[in-house]
Amino acid sequence: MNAVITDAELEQHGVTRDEYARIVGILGREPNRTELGIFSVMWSEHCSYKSSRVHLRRLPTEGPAVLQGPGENAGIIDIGDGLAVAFKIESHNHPSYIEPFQGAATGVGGILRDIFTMGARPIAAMNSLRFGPLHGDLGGPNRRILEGVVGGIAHYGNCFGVPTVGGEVGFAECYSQNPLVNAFALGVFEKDRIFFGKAAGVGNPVIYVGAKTGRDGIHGATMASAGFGEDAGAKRPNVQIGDPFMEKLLLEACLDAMEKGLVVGIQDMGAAGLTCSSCEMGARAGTGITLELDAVPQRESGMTPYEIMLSESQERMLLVASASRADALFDVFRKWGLDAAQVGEVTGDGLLRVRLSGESVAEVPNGPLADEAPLYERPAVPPSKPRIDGWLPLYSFLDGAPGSTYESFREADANPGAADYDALMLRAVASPNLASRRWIWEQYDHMVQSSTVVGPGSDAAVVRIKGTGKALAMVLDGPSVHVARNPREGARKAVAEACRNLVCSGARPVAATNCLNFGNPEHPEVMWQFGEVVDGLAEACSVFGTPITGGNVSFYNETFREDIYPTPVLGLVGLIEDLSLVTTASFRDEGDAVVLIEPGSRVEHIDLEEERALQNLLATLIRDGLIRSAHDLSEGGLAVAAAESCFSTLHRRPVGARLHVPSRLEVCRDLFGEFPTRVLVSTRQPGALIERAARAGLLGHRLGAVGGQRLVLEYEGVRAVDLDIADLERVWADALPGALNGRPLFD
Amino acid sequence: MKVTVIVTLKPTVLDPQGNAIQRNLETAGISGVTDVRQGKYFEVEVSDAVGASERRVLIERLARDVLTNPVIESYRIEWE
Amino acid sequence: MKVTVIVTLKPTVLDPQGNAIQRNLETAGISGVTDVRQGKYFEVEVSDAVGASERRVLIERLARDVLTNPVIESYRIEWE
Amino acid sequence: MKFGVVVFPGVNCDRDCRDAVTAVTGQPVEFIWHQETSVEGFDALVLPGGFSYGDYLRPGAIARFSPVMAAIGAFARRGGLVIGICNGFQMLTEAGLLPGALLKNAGTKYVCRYLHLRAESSETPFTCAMEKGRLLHMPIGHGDGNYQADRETLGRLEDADRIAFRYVDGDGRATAEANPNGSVSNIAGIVNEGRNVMGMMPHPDRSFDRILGSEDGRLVFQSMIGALSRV
Ligand SMILES: Nc1ncnc2c1ncn2[C@@H]1O[C@H](COP(=O)(O)OP(=O)(O)O)[C@@H](O)[C@H]1O
Ligand SMILES: [Mg+2]
Repeated sequence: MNAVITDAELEQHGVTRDEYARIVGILGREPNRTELGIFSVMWSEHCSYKSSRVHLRRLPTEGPAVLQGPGENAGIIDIGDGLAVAFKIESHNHPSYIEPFQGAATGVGGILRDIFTMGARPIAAMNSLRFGPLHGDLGGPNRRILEGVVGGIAHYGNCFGVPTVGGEVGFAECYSQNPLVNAFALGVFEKDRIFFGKAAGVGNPVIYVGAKTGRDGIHGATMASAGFGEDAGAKRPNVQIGDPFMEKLLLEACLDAMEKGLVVGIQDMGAAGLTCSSCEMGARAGTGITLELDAVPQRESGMTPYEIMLSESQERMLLVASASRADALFDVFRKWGLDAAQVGEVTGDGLLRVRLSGESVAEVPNGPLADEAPLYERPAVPPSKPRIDGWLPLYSFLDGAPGSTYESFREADANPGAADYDALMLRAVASPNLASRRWIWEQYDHMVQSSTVVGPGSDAAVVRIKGTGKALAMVLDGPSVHVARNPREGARKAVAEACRNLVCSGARPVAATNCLNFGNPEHPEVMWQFGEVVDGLAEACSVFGTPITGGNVSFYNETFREDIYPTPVLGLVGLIEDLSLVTTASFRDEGDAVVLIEPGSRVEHIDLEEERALQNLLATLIRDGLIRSAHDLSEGGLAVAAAESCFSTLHRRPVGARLHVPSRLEVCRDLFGEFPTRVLVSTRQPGALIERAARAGLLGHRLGAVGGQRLVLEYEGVRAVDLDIADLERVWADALPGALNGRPLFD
Repeated sequence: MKVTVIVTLKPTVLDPQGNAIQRNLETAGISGVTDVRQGKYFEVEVSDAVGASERRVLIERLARDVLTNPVIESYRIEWE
Repeated sequence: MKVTVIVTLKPTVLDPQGNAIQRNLETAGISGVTDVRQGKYFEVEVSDAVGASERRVLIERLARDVLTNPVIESYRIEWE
Repeated sequence: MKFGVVVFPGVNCDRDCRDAVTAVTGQPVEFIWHQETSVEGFDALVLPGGFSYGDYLRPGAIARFSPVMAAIGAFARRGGLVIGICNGFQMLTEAGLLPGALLKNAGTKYVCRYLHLRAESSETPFTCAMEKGRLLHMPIGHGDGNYQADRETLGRLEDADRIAFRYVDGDGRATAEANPNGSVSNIAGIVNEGRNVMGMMPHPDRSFDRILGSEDGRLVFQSMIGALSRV
């Protein structure tokens, strides 16, 4: 079974000479081609985290609520009442560039499997997306990518029956040839019914269930571990097609089988397919697995062992059952109309043995394959000059905006007295990073399961837990331009903002997941960014008491050698102890007072202690019933937060407000500037609220009141902004559909 | 003039729709069907003002750039 | 044996997908197309164990009862 | 009074329907697996929303062949109450228990949003707890809700007062802008000739609790209980 492996083959597999020597060392002989394939996918960047692991160790992963940290399919937290929550985020960037619709769809499918593999029923999904600008040279392709990605997410999530309750979308030039698609899912289960991917019990059958194995996606994991150049087209045969109906059947059948106690261990076949699921299950249990490839259901004839082991066909699961109860397990699958087959057996010798027609075609020890991947401490060097000029993070929403909008703000910032703030306001709400995302989320079923209390469009999504009075709040956040300017600071801000969003919705932040989207790790600047971001996340997550229970790293996000911005995306989950605490960003009744809460000084740098004071204050104000609405100030600053609070909701038409904006710096910055640690609230007890803020060491400014049909922002006695709120809302609402039709409001 | 464009999934690409139909034919009392693959069928009407050679170019572009996703599908034009 | 079934919307039934394609043609720089109607195209593989006459009945039933909604669609079978 | 919620592979509102019926009526609710051949013992049936068989081919097309469908047909012919919501409506038209067909939305995209409905008749077991003309706030979530029927069928629906709901704007007008999917005459729900089978695209099962945005969906299930207790 030996063959001579050439240098060309090693390169094709992305295996270095050193790594090859390591493989030979583990095996005690040269590998054959199938074995080389197996090692190459398991040791790919995507599966082995070989460049990131040394850094990820610095993340805080433990806390009183954490039942399962990183290392399993998803992280798990305890939410009381005997219930637990599994959640995770994962990237599907490369597949979504090659085929936006199917790439995004299968990304959703993958993360949902990670959740129900553990025994949890998915109750919510979110996604974080990045695209290149919708205008300009690449506007056409970028629009098609966006439409495809959104369509794919909708197709999969809607059919599967999970509500897509939130997410975020950002635009910047660097994502033009490299969109980011990060999918998050969350599920609930009883805390004593957690399932793990362990192949326990020598002699137990290994069972395959779900879609047949085809040639799709062979080397998907390796593909996600290389950038795109001229040959992107050549990678296309790898495209996988998602089958959400099959996945829905798998969900119901697997949960049914788990409920009946028929499952010993279970893992989905995601990246690196059969190889990854079998060797990881064996490695976790310290056992071996023998696979009989003839038994693997196949879609195409004449597949080689190499192809079968490396296929990334979707909607497949691998299970270990106890020998005596395998029949009952097959009955469950039959009921749900699923094909299942015994494909192997658990053994005691720790080897992954692969056989075809009675002959051994590969024999690799599970442990080293799964756990002894090379570990790289790649060179990290700060860039010689920052990529983003210092001015942009002040108005980060302008990144990816049409040139004229960018210029108008630049001029206003330089010459604040001369600007037309009505015009700037209209441009701000129509800018790609601020425009209404309704066109996107209306395509997502965000109400299935009848638990969505706050759907897309507020600071955080809120989903009730049936059978309790509790709810979960969740949010995705990734402020890329801040991170591009200053990775560590940007990461701290991302955590702070995500937690602030949860607190604004009435929740207490509990735990986090993260997806780290970066450029080429072989570029020292990229590794420097990575290390800085990890340290920023670690620091902020410790301060807010939100351990990181899992995540995903996506490297090689580059096209034509241009790295994307470092783009960490944070997923934060919070607990709302009582549904009466649920709070949204929208102003409620005429006459309610509007108050801005912020620290004493308005600076760009975030002080995490001040931030914590603000969040604690807000949480107690909500608990004590002083808050009617709460909205976190982020992109577009105070002016945009105020407008968003005025826009229409499910329960009311748009409502105006008349606000006096305190003068601290100058008008443009005070209106639109982005400074951390600020919230806009409405209340019926402004006096008490301001006093409580002062006691917490924060400033509470009474800005004015809700009411009328106009949004009026006064600055130093002048009406800087005075717009009909319905008109402003229309501009905000029409901007994205307009841009997608190639008819932007401003160019 | 009327032209027909047929768009089908490339042979190795998974067809969940066709599979689901095939797998459930038994319940409809139909047996003996071993495979179903689903494609799209377009009837395109072209203005007579468009000349014959221009028409060929036009339909080719329509079929290739609009009606087909080249990553997973291929097309066939039936001129009548 | 392979048989093709083509299912099209009846002429009086409106076709949202065809309309949407047609509406977007101008942005794609294609003009001169006056109408697009979208139908479905099925490639059906029948087991050779099924005899010829039985096969005709089978495919007729498949096309009429399963693949077509008679309220809005009609079908055509292409025997090869 | 016992409600049955019929479960086909791929539907995903089965639990929502159970929870809604339980919360609103307090009556027992049981799931009925699509392989069942009898619906004996049930007083009303709910065909839930979702994507039966992935909605591949056409929504509701494959579900029609499930064994339980024959039993549902017989139940309906005996006058039993059957409500199809969203995918359930699509199944009922595919099975010929309701006239017309549901095409792809005019905008071709899936649409999930709250909107307004107007109760067009109070003379059905599904709307008898509402006065005619009553406005309801309810969500939709579908990609194929574009109701179409030929002129003759429409005439019959109109003449026999068989249109249950129309899509309207906040002021109760059935305008083109208020129509989310292109349905002919803004139709959102209809009943059969015997008035005991209704299909509707909007989701009363997602609007039975204020915390979800509206509780107007309760009126549909309350109507059914009212009608059942009257016989
Ligand atoms: N950025 C990160 N932070 C924390 N944990 C991470 C991160 N990236 C990956 N992990 C953890 O490493 C493990 C392997 O991840 P991955 O290979 O993406 O899982 P899967 O095989 O389910 O796709 C998971 O437990 C994941 O949570
Ligand atoms: Mg996994």
